[in-house]
Parts: sequence; structure tokens; C-alpha cells
Amino acid sequence: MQYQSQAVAKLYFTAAIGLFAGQILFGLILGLQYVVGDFLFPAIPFNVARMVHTNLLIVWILFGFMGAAYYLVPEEAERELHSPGLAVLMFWVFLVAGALTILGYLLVPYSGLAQMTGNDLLPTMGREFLEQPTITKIGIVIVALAFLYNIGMTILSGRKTVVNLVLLIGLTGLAVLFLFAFYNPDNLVKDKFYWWWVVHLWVEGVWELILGSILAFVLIKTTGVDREVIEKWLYVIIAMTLITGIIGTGHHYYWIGTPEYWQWWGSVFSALEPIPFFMMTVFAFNMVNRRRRNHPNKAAVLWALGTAVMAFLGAGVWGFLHTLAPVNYYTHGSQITAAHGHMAFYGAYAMIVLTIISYAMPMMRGRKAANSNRSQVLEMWSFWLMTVSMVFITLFLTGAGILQVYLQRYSDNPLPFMVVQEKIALFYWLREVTGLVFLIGLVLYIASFFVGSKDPEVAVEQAASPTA
Amino acid sequence: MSEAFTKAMARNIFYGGSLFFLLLFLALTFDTEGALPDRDNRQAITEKVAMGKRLWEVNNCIGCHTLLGEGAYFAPELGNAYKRLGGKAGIIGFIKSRPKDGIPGRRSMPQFNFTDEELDAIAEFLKYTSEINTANWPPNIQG
Amino acid sequence: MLVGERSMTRGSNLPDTTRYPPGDLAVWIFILAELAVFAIFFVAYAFTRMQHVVLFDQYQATLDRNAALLNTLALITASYFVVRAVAAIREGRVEGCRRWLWAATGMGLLFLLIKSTEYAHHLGEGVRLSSNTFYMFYLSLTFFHFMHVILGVIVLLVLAARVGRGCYDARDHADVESGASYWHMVDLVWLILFPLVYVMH
Amino acid sequence: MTADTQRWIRPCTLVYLVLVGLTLVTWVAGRLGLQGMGVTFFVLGLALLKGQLIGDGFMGLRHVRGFWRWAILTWLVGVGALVGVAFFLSSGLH
Repeated sequence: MQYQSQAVAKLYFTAAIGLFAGQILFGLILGLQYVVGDFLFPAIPFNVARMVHTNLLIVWILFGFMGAAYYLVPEEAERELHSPGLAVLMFWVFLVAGALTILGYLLVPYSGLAQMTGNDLLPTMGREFLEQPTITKIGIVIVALAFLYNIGMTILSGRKTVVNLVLLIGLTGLAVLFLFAFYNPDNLVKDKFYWWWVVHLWVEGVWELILGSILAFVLIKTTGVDREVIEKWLYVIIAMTLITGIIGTGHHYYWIGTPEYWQWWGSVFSALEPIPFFMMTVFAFNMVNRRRRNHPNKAAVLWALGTAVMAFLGAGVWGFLHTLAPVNYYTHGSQITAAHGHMAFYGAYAMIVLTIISYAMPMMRGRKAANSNRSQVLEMWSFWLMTVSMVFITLFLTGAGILQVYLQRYSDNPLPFMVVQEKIALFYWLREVTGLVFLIGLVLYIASFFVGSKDPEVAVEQAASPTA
Repeated sequence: MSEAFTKAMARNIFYGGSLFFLLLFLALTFDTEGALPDRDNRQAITEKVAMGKRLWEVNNCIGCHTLLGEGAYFAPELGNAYKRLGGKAGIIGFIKSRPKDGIPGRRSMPQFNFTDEELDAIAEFLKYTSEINTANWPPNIQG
Repeated sequence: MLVGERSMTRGSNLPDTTRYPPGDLAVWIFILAELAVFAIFFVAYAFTRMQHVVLFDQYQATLDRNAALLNTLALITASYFVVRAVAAIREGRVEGCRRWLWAATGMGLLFLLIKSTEYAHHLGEGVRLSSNTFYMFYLSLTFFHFMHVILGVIVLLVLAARVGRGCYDARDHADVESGASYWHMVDLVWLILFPLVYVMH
Repeated sequence: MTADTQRWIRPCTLVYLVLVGLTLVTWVAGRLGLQGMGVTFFVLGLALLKGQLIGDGFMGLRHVRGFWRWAILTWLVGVGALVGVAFFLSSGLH
């Protein structure tokens, strides 16, 4: 850690990991409710648990992004953060607002929460992923603006690297696009049309810029490859991301009342969306192969490579599986979508946050560059447990989805939804058991912060023998 | 990865390409806005339908159901519920009949204790939704 | 600008074979991506037409082939001018390069003008993306291409301005080659689009 | 001036004239309202030929070796083959 103010990131990362644990617990509840329908009913109905699961995901990823920004921006800009105090203040504002919202979900019936928070004045609640009370949404905007101000001032008055600029563009886009969350017309088609401007243009647009810049930063630091090389790759990758991803929004406009030409525009462009992810994988492995040094933090390098591979599989391959309109006609809104969602979010966004945490945390906790050997071994175990179990969760959901699509949509005698759900329950059980393995991985991950913390650090880096 | 490609050009392509496709997307959005009145059944949006949509939202129905394929995959698709359940009466009857404490071992919709006016609004909203032109989705009545 | 192996070979009038095409490789990656998009659209057009042969043939007859011919000639001519511009800068003739680029820009603008009158005609008749499948493809393909021509013209204008300011010479002109390659791609796509959408039935 | 201009015509000018000629042939084919599989494939073939002239002559791939030498040609052949198949199949559907 080169600058004092980078330490702010530690707060954000700690909160992120805590909320991540909460997300997984509610995921397990949901998985069980899929097979034991009355589990926790009516105390925590499925919709509440799901809302907590997805909202915690979004919030912990955002905490991770903010932490990443507070950590890497000063180092890239070569100056202290504009205002560390503001960063700490916003941390607590965001955490308290987030916690109150989650408690509201759990303790008050949702319609009561809507009434308490004055949803009638500006109705924005009750849409998938945007369930937060309007007042929370306003809070998010305020936090985002303060955050952008802090980061922006730091970047603009310091060294302007590509990593920083791309991150700033991504974060600005994130904040601007969120404003569409406040647009909720009575016209359902228009509601859905612009809802995707938040959801799609986040995860298949600006978030990928953030992902790219964090990955580039970690690769610069851990491989010692020339910054010029990494930065130009970053540009090409994010160019491809936006070129394919913006019009790629069209793959959500097939069956929601929008004109049918979107079936063509959406299919053509989203079919190309795997390309930037593929380039990212090639890029990450290439950089590691051409490394000029062996960084002692092997866990961080593993996470970085894992992100590239899993983002490609989850977002690229599993996205492509059902993105073409004729396929999507049958798979739209089925367990196939759930399968893709799980691996894509884990592979792209959960893992990139875990990557930067893995890289930055040891230094913020007083190490020179890396954790002890025992700690790293444990962390790598957690990497494999979580990643492999996520692969299997995805495979089981894909199996469930294929069966569901066949029985409910494709066969000559389509069966009702609930009948089909019972026929595919085996896959849900397998998914739930795999979820428990994921939880074990998560426990090991958290344990890796405590195990071996007194042990000596892994030997300082040696120069790599030039490969390639 | 040789010097044959430069950072400056990669940057130009990023800015130029992104702007290009953003403008194209806005052009398509403009056309979509023009084409929507023929498809989105907007003439059917009454006060009642708007009230139904609000009720749909503040009870977080999307947390279990899909609507035109979007939402959660825990409970049936409702874009075509008006047709599947046999009109407004079928919808209202189903919502009213949900047991308060659920069904042992099975998934069950909560009992929301809606008033008759609210039930009517929700049914009107689902009727309006079922008449949106969705390019023949879902493939069959089971949703 | 980077010098080295490539500008040694590129700078000469009669280059030996090289590993990379003229201009910046980043542009070529972009070109490949663009060609991929157009390829999918072309093939989608052809296969969709299979199901609506009569409809496609009927509405194809409403297109103005003479305008398309003029447009094809405009683009080919623009491409030729761009080739001359690159040849000029390779020989160090800055002023010649600038003039050829302006001429090419003029041809690009001519294309945009002709195409715009075609669009005005169609829009006046109430043709939209949603009118029918043929018009959906016709408008999608040509408008997507139309935007490429706009971008190409902007690129040519910027290059002409920079050439005028003396930014390039016989050794250092990779940007000119990059812009030229992009323009040729726009031309190339139209050369397939023209017979496919206007002529073949 | 350079050696190029001393020749009776620059190679790129020749390519340009050929392109113009082929374009006129395509247009005449459309103008005459010629129909049938033969004409369709003739027009498609001309388009691919013109594309290759652009790639080789104008884009300068003639002087490149390896992957990029064949990138445009591969694209043309791929598009041409698929479009050709579609038009061939659709002729039977009249």
C-alpha cells in the first residue's frame, strides 16, 4: 500500500464479504424452498428471500467496486484520495441504508414497506432487482454522486492512467443509468423497455468496464507486464464490450411487446457478446504467461485467471446458449435463465471483487505483498470449492431448464408449470446440495483471513524466467 | 500482440465505436417508441389497470412469478394468466382462495387479503397484459 | 508513432510481403468484428427470404436501382480516391494526399445525399422497420451501413485536416492507412449489399 | 514523378475501372429484369469478385502473408456460400 488513504477500501471489502455471506445463506433458503415449498412460510416467503438474495448481491458487488476504486485509484493517480473522510462517511451511510432496507424486507410486509416509505409519491418499487424503496434509491444516488466526486477529483488531479479513466467511465455510466430506475410508467411495455437500461446496460455494459479495469490493474501489479501492453488490450476489450453489448440489449426485447425487428438486432449483436469475454480470457492468460516476475500472492493471480475463465463461461457461453431469438422463444424465463444468471454473476462480478480483495487485503492488513503460505493454500481451496460448485449449480439448473422447456413448452402435450416443477425436483435437490458445498467454500474463504495470520509472509518475489 | 497495434488507435476505436453504437441504439429506440402504440395495448390502460399495476408492484408479485417471461421462476407465468385461468373471475377466485398458512410441503401463494376493488384492479391489469402483442410468446397456454 | 520493422517495409513504394495489413491492427480487429455483424445480417436476409420469396421480390421491386447504382459508383470512386491518397502520402506528397482525401469525402457525402433522398421517399410512403420483413431487412441493413458511411466520412475529414496540418509524412502515416482500411471495408460491404438487396431475386 | 505514373496506367486505376465495369454489368442485369438461378449466381459471383478486388487491390492484402492475407477472401467465400445456398434452396419454393 503506497498511500495512506487506500486503507478506506478495507471497510468496504469487509462489508462486501459479510454481505456475500448473507447472500449465500438466503440462496440456500431459496434453494430449499424450491423443493420444500412451505419452508419458512409464511414468515419468509420466497419472494422476500429472493429479494434479499439478489439485493445483497447487488449491494456487496457495489461495495466491492467502491472498495476497489478507493484502493486502486490513489495508486494509479499517484496521490492521496481527495477526501478519505467523505469515503468513510459514505460507507456508513450506504451500509446503514442497505441494512435498514434489508431489515425492512424481512420484518415488514412488502406492501407495508411501500406505504411507510411513501412509494405512492414516486412509485419505483416492486420491479425485479429494483425492489428498494424509493427513498433508498435516492440514497443510492446520493452515495454514488459523493463517491464519483471523490474518485473523480482524485483521478482528475493526479496521473491519468487508462485503468483510472476506464474505471471512471464505468462508474459514471453506472450512476447515470441507475437514474432510469426512477422511470416507472403505467405502460408495462415501456416500463420493461427502460428497466433494461438499468439492468442490461449495467451488467452487460458499464460493469464490464469496471471489471476490465480492475482486472487490468491486478494484472499490471502481479505480472509486471508493461502497462502499455495491458492498457491497449483493455481498450480493445471494452470497445468490443460496448460495440456488442449496447445493441445486445435487444435480446431482452423479443417477447415483451416491443417491435419484432429486435429479434434480429438482438440476436445478431448478442451473438457476438462472447467475443470480448473470450478476448479477456486470452488476454489474462497471455499476460500471466509473459510475466516478468513471480508475484508471491499466488491466490490473487488464481482469482484473476479464474475471473477471466468463469466470466467467459458464464456470461459468454451460457449467455450465447439462449440468446438467439428462436431458442429464446422456448427458454425465455425458464431455469436456463437462472443457470446463466448464477454463473455469469459469480464468474464476472463476484470473482473480480474477490480478486481485488485477494490482491489488496494482505497489504492493507500490514503484509508487504502477500499472505502466509497456509492462508493462501486455504484461500485457493476456497476458490476451487466455490468455483467448481458454481459450475455444478449451473449444470444442474441447465438440466432442470432443458427438462422444463421440453415438458412445459416444447412437447406435444405441454404440462402445467407446477406439474413440471415437481418432475424436475431432483435437479433442484442436486443444486441445493451443491449449494452447501459452495457454503463450505465460503467458510474456508472467510477462515483464510484468520488462519496463518501469524505465519511469515510467502517469500518475496523472484524474477520470472522469461517464458513464451 | 506486436507493435502493429497502438494504444492510441485502440482508444479511438473504443470512444468512436461506443458512441457509434450508442447512437444506433438511440435511433432504434426512437423507432420503437413510434411503433409501440400498435403493439403495447396502451388504449386499454385505464385508472383501474394503473391501480392493478401498482398493486402488482407493492406486493412484489415479480418476486415469485414471471410477467412476460421476466421475474422469478418459482411460480407460473402471469402474462397469459387471464387466458389460462379463464378470465377475470378465474384470477380473482384463485387469489382469494389461497390458505393463510400455506399448504404443507408445497409452494403456495400467500393470502394477501385484497379488497374486492383491489382484486378487480389486479385482474384488469392482467387482462391488459394478456392483450399486449408479444410476438406469440409464450409458446403455449402453460406459459 | 511507433517505428520499426513495419514502417521500414510499409514506407517503401513496393512493399515486400508483411505479416500485418496496412494501418493499425486494432482497426483490423474492429473491421473483422464489423464484417462478422454484416455477414450474419446478410445470411439472415438470405435465409429469411427463403420463407417469403414472393414478398421479398415484390417489395424489392419498389427500390430505386438507379440510385443504388449511383451510390455504388460513388463508394467505389471514393475508395479509389482513398487509395490514391495513401499512395500519395507514402511518396511524401502531403498536398496530393490531402486533395485525394477531400475528393473521397465528397464522394462519401454524395452517397449520403442520394441515400437520404431514398430514405425520404420511403418514409414519405410510410415505410418503417415494422412495415414488413423485407423492409425490416432493407432498412436495417442499409441504415446500419449508412451510419458506417457517416463514420467513414468523419474519419476521412479528420484525416484530411490532420494531413493538412502536416501530421503525417512518407515514414509515418499509419493513421491514414487505418482510416483507408476502414473506408474500404465500408465499400466492400456495400458491394455485397447492393446486389443482395437490390438486384438478386 | 515516380515510376508508377510512367506506366500507362496505375494498377489501382485498372482495378477501379474493372470495378466500375462489373458494377454496370450487375446493374444492367437488374435493369433487364433477368431472372433465374444462372443470373442470380452470376450477380453473386460478380459481387464476390469485386469484394476480392477491394481486399487485394485497395486494402493492400496482396502484400500481406499469413492470416490477414486470407481474412477478406474467407469472409467473402463464407458469406457467398451461405447466401448462395439460401438462394438455391429458395428457387425450389416458388
